[in-house]
Amino acid sequence: MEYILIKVLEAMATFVLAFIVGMTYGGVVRKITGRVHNRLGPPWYQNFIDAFKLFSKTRGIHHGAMHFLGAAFLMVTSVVSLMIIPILAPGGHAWYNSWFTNLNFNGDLIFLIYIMTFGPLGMAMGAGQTGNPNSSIGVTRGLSQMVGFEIPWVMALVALMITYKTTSIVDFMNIQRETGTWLMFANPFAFIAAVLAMLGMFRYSPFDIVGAPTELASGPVSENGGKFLFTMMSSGSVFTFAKLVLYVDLFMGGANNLIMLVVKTFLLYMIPVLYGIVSPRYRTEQAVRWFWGWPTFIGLLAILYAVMF
Amino acid sequence: MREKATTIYLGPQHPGITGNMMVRLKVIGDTIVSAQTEVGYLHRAFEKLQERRNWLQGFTLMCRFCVPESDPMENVYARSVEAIDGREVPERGKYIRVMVLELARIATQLMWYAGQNGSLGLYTMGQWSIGDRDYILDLFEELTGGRVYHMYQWPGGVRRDLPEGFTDKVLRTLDYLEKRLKDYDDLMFANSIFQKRTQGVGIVPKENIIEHGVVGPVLRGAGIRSDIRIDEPYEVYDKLDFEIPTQEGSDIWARALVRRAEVHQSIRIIRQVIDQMPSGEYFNKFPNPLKWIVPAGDAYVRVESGRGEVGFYAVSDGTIHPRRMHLRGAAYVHAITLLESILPGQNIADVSAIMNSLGTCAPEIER
Amino acid sequence: MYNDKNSKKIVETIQNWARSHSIWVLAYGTGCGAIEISPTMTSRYDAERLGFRGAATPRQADVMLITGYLTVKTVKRVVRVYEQMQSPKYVVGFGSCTINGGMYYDSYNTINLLDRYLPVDVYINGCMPRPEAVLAGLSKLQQIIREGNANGAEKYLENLAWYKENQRKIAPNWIAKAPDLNW
Amino acid sequence: MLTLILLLFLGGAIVTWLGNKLSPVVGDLLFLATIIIPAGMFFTGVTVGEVTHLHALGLTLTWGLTPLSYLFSMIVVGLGILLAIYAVPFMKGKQKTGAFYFNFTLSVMSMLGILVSKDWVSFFIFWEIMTWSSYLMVVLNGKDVQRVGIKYFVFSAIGAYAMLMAMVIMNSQLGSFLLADTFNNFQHLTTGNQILIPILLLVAFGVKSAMMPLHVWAPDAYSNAPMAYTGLFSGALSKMGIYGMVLVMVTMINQLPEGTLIRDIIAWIGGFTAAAATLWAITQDDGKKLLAWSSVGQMGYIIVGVAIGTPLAMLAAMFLVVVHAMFKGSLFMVVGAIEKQTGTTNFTEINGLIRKMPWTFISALISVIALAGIPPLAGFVSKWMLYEALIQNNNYILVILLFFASTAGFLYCYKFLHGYFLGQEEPEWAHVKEAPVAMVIPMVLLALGNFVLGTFPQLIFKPIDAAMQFAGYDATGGRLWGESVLFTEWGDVVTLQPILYAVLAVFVFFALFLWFKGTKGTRYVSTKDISTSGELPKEWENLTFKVNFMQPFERAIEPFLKRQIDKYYTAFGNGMEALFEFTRRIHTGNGQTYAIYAILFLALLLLFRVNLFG
Amino acid sequence: MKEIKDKMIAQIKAVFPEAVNKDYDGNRLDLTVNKEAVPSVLLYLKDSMGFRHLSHIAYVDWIEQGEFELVYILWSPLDKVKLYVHTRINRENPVIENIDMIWRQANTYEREIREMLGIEFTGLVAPDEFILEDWDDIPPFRKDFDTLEYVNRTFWHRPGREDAQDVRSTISERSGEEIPDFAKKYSR
Repeated sequence: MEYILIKVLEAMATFVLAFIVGMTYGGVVRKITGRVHNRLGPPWYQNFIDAFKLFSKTRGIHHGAMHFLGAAFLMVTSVVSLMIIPILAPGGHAWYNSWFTNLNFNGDLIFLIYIMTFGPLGMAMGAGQTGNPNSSIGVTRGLSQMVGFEIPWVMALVALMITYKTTSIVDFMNIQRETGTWLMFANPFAFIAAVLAMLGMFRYSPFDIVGAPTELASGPVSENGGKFLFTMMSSGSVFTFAKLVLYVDLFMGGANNLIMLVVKTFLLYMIPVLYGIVSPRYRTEQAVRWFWGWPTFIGLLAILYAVMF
Repeated sequence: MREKATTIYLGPQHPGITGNMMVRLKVIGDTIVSAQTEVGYLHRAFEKLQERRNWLQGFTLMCRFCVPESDPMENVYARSVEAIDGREVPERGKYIRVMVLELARIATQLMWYAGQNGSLGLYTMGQWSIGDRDYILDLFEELTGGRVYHMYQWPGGVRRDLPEGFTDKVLRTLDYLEKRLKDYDDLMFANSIFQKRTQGVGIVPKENIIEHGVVGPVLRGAGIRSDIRIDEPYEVYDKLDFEIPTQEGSDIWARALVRRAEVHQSIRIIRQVIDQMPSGEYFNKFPNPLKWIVPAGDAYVRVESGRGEVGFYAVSDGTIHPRRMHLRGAAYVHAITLLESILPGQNIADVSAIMNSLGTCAPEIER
Repeated sequence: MYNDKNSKKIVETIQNWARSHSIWVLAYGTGCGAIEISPTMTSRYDAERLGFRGAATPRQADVMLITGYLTVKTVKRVVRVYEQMQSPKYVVGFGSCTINGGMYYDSYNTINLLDRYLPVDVYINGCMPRPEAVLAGLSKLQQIIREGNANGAEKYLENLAWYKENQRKIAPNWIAKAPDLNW
Repeated sequence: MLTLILLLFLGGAIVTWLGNKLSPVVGDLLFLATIIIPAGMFFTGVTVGEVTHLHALGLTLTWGLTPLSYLFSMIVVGLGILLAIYAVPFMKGKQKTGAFYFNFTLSVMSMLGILVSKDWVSFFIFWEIMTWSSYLMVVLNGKDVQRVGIKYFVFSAIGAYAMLMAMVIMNSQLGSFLLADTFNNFQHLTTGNQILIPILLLVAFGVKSAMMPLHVWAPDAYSNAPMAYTGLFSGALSKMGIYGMVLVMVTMINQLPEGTLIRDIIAWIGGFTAAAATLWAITQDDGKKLLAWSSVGQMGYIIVGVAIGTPLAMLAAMFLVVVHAMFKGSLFMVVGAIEKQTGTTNFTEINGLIRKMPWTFISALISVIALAGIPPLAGFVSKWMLYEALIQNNNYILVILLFFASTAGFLYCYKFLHGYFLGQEEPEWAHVKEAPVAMVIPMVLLALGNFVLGTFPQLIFKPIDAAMQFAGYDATGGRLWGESVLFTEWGDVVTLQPILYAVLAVFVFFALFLWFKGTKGTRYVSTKDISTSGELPKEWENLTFKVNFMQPFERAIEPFLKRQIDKYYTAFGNGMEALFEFTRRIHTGNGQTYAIYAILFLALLLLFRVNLFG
Repeated sequence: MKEIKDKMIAQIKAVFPEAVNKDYDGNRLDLTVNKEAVPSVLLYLKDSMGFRHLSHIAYVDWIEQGEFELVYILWSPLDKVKLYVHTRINRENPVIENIDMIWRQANTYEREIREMLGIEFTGLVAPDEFILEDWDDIPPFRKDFDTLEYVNRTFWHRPGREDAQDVRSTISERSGEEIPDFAKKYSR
């Protein structure tokens, strides 16, 4: 019983950590975007204020049960994938070693690929129930794009799985620790393919087709305000952090302590952000075809590389 | 019977609409099957109000026809009154007017830079170009006292002379802008995604040009060299040396290139204007405005604004009030029949970009 | 403890502070003043540093800027959009036109007094207000929110019958046709 | 006992048919009795390993139950009972109820017959009864009966001929009709026959399991049959093909020296079936058609698993067989309920049923999540094992193809839910009520089954393990799965229980948070009150986005979609139609005459073939 | 320019003898035709004389004469001539042929004119409302429509403005400034 209690507390701590880091990243991204725009930009904690403001909205509307459940589904994905992904690398400082293990021995990459699609699907249903055409169009765009980037992403993962004969994230981290080589150097093609897929995963420009304001008036979240938007925003922050940690774990050897974790994830996060600042948006079919072009080719190279070497 | 096609209201409350207007889109899939423009959200009945005001009061009202670009409106008003009244404008006044018009054109095109890229999701461009547009507005402020509405060109000339050292400031601003335009090119025109999004999209078919009365950059983007500044030279445009850029293709990309070239041409024109600027009077005095009677008659004058031809029809019946004022804006034809005819078959994603590239300006349509 | 007056007050103070520093502006350019919104929001005046940010749909927005004159046709949309916004929500009136009709006081198609149709929290004068004036007005709005006095939405609810009557006077058919409206 | 059960079914079918002429209520009751009593007897009275011999027409028919067929017969009987309960209210007020009951019962009987057959003759006879009973269901009513019927007929005939030919060759070469004999003496055949016979049999089974390129009949036939039957059609009947395929794979192809190539080819065909059928499912606007294509696609996954044939792959395929029967059965029931309540199944005509048919929605939601393979539901277990098996078997490209198919599957999953349940609630459909309880309970039960199996798959793994051991595999329990744990020989583990609890905890917490946070301030508003940019939509305007729903995606895959095999088949079918002009005349629409024709035709064929090969 | 215009007038007169022309300086040319002849005149001008650009359709209410005036302003890109085609319509029975088959854009002008003046265009296919919505008074751009009266009837004025007092004096008294008399500086 105590064990479970500690586990639950640890899970909550992980969640809070991810929330704080994700939200801060959001604010920092806005700040950086502002600086590129030749302006000051909001303070780094602006996202916290926004979230709290949304949380303390006094009145709102809903369109039915799925409207509630959509946001909850989204949260399930974020939190459960966060639980499955090891936050800190094993074999670091003994004191850290037991931190944030959560459920990370209970799932693997294939599980993660599937649980990561759970939220968007639930969110899509929440968006569908609002009856707003913009929401539905945004959803179809998002799902199409998901099919697009999933291919190079899976290719990169399969390349890793072939080489190291495992699908477990913890095993990958152990391998990197034992060999001393980050997987981004061991199979650079896989890393490139995964990063290109990441551009789609984070939905920054040019792949921000889901909620494109000038086209769809913010798409699936059109009808969400107040607590719904708060939940989605938090979920988005947590999910961002989870995905970044996953990349760090897989390709950059994980992190031995929280500072390294923040540094590595932030560097990784800057790739989609900075690319997004200077890119217009693709149309949906252009985005999907883009993912099936070079990224898929590089993914094939990664598999070839994995098979040959 | 409920329709099969989905109705999507683009506007009036929508980030993708230019101004306060609405396009009712019927879509099947994400392809538009029919589009219908609805306007009237900004109808203030200027022309009706003008009938209750005297001739001088008109020019405070007329600049408000199109918010992003108010100077061509002042210009047509002033020139139409001059045409009926037989009033002359001193040479310096004409040069100042040209300078103001060209500055306004640059400001409009910078606004368009922002709108076009904002509609395609490149927000950085908008932040830059609107920030830079403000330097032009600063010039206007110094010259006229107003940032957006200048009320500067009035019948018989302009309202004030150039302030001390104004031309230097203009030249400095132009130098700065030329430097910035290179950055814009790197960010926007050299961007492969921007090219992919704009090339072949929003094509205005050449056979539709005449029946839709297409004007301005849209016309020049279709490869037709037509510009009021050379067709029917007003003010001092016949003394200035500039080119009329044209492009083939008739798509958003072609129109974007035309507008980009126009900014450069405007800079060139302003430099010439400053070089050639004569000294002397800048306006001819007119009678007591409360008793100013314009002889009976009518006149239709046109000006080339940043979005195309703007025409103004004024009728006087020989009283202190105008009989009738009627403005024809470029968007009046672009945003309604032309837009409705080219939108079917396009993707929803492109509507906003197409509207921006046609130079839609809602207040000019309904006035 | 939750019902304790003091703690409630503290919570409210924090909430009001957050509300005042995170104001999402509805993307609705109702009149000519909208032209000065883009400079206000972009690099030169940068309202985002004060916590202002655009919102695409009324559900997400906090403040509606009535940027100038309102034609009768727009008033109907504005009212509908305002009712779709979620409390607490604010209205800022821009320019003389919203205050007394401005230069369009005798136009048959524009309303003269905005506050007969919507509860206005802050008026910004000018025709049109410069970005500095806009920022000053928005700062005033922030101050009012911090003080907890920006309760236009509540006032609207309390006096719903009066507002509805005024709205019905200019848009008799429209108000009746709209589906069940929000607060 | 087996004979008795089968005879009860057969007799019951006739009695029901007659009884239904007497009075509909009697027919309903007789129908339920006919299905439930023998089914109950099957559950209680039949033991695995029991063998019966029958002597008829100079042939000895051998019937008996193996662990493998026991697994499949569980599906048949279980799905049969639930669908029978569902069918009674579904068929109320419809035409040709008697014929429906008759064919339904006959189908269940024939499927059980196939499963218990231990010799090829009875296997073939039951196979044909199954084909004809399902054929009669397809042409029972519906719009495009003749075209669909001919398609199904032609392909079934191809399959039947192929099987017949294989049978005759085997009999002439080996001198026995017994399944066991033919399998054990496979090595005594000539090399040519060793290749020919499996291929012929695979064609026969591939037709039933809608393997590409033999799938063409399936979407039309699935969507044309009454929905109460399609669950059985897709969930159980098509699994007979899989059953046969498993038999062929584990017995014959394992004995082939170069058998790996056939395995790879079949696996790739399965992969393409999954991918292509998914893409076609995305483009469908009719829920029936969408599910039909989706069934074809899921069959593709199963075929991949069977063809790969490693223990893990086989386990995954068998698990998917069971789970597919559950979620697809439930989904077809959902469509049936919607058809019953609204009169249409077209996405473009109807939307916003979520608040009117909540239970239907819940079962659709759960089943769709299972279909999409999302944890913690049952679809995930099979997908996980299948991918692990493929990666470990070095089928890298195939795994990516399947990943693509499954991700693209989300599109039609969402389209299905959105098409019926989400979107605007229009006043035209204000009168729609939830389906009758007898229809709701079976589908909710099946959906909940997915939920249970998603976390406790060992419930099904045990019979699967027994079946696989019968088919010659080592025991997989403890090696590939445990109590709520999946693992592989590589050491990859998924523990399902903690995940379920985590998912449930987070879900419940946030659902409650959203519900209770500011409940007083949160108000329900109708779907008409949405942000339409401030405009007031006209009454006739449609605000739901539904026609050409997945056009962005379709645009992206346009180049691939252009060459649809279906089109070639249509051209081919048009030529065939002239040929089959006389068959058309037989289409009197009367089931009895048709059945007589068919049996006569088959008997003639059988005699002809036997004589030919001597 | 003069020769071009003379040639044009001769050509028009040859086909439409009843058309009345008036000449101005510069590139302006005026033509007055019957309302029945408008479509045929415009079609001829467009197809045979190079007036391919319809620049404007202006409308004026001559209430004193009981007539509406429509002015079709055409532009010839080759000859650089601006042609005004005037036509008058009786106010009692305002009906005229529509010309949106000649220039599609005329459709918009005609919608506006129909709404603002109440002129019926035969054969015009367009939604009923253009700018106004639920308008229940006489067409507002008619001269007999009093906009201030309508405003007083429909909207409110801010209290304090109804006496139309000169606020400038109040303001100057308050701040102690002089009234900026712009007329003194700018007028003769």
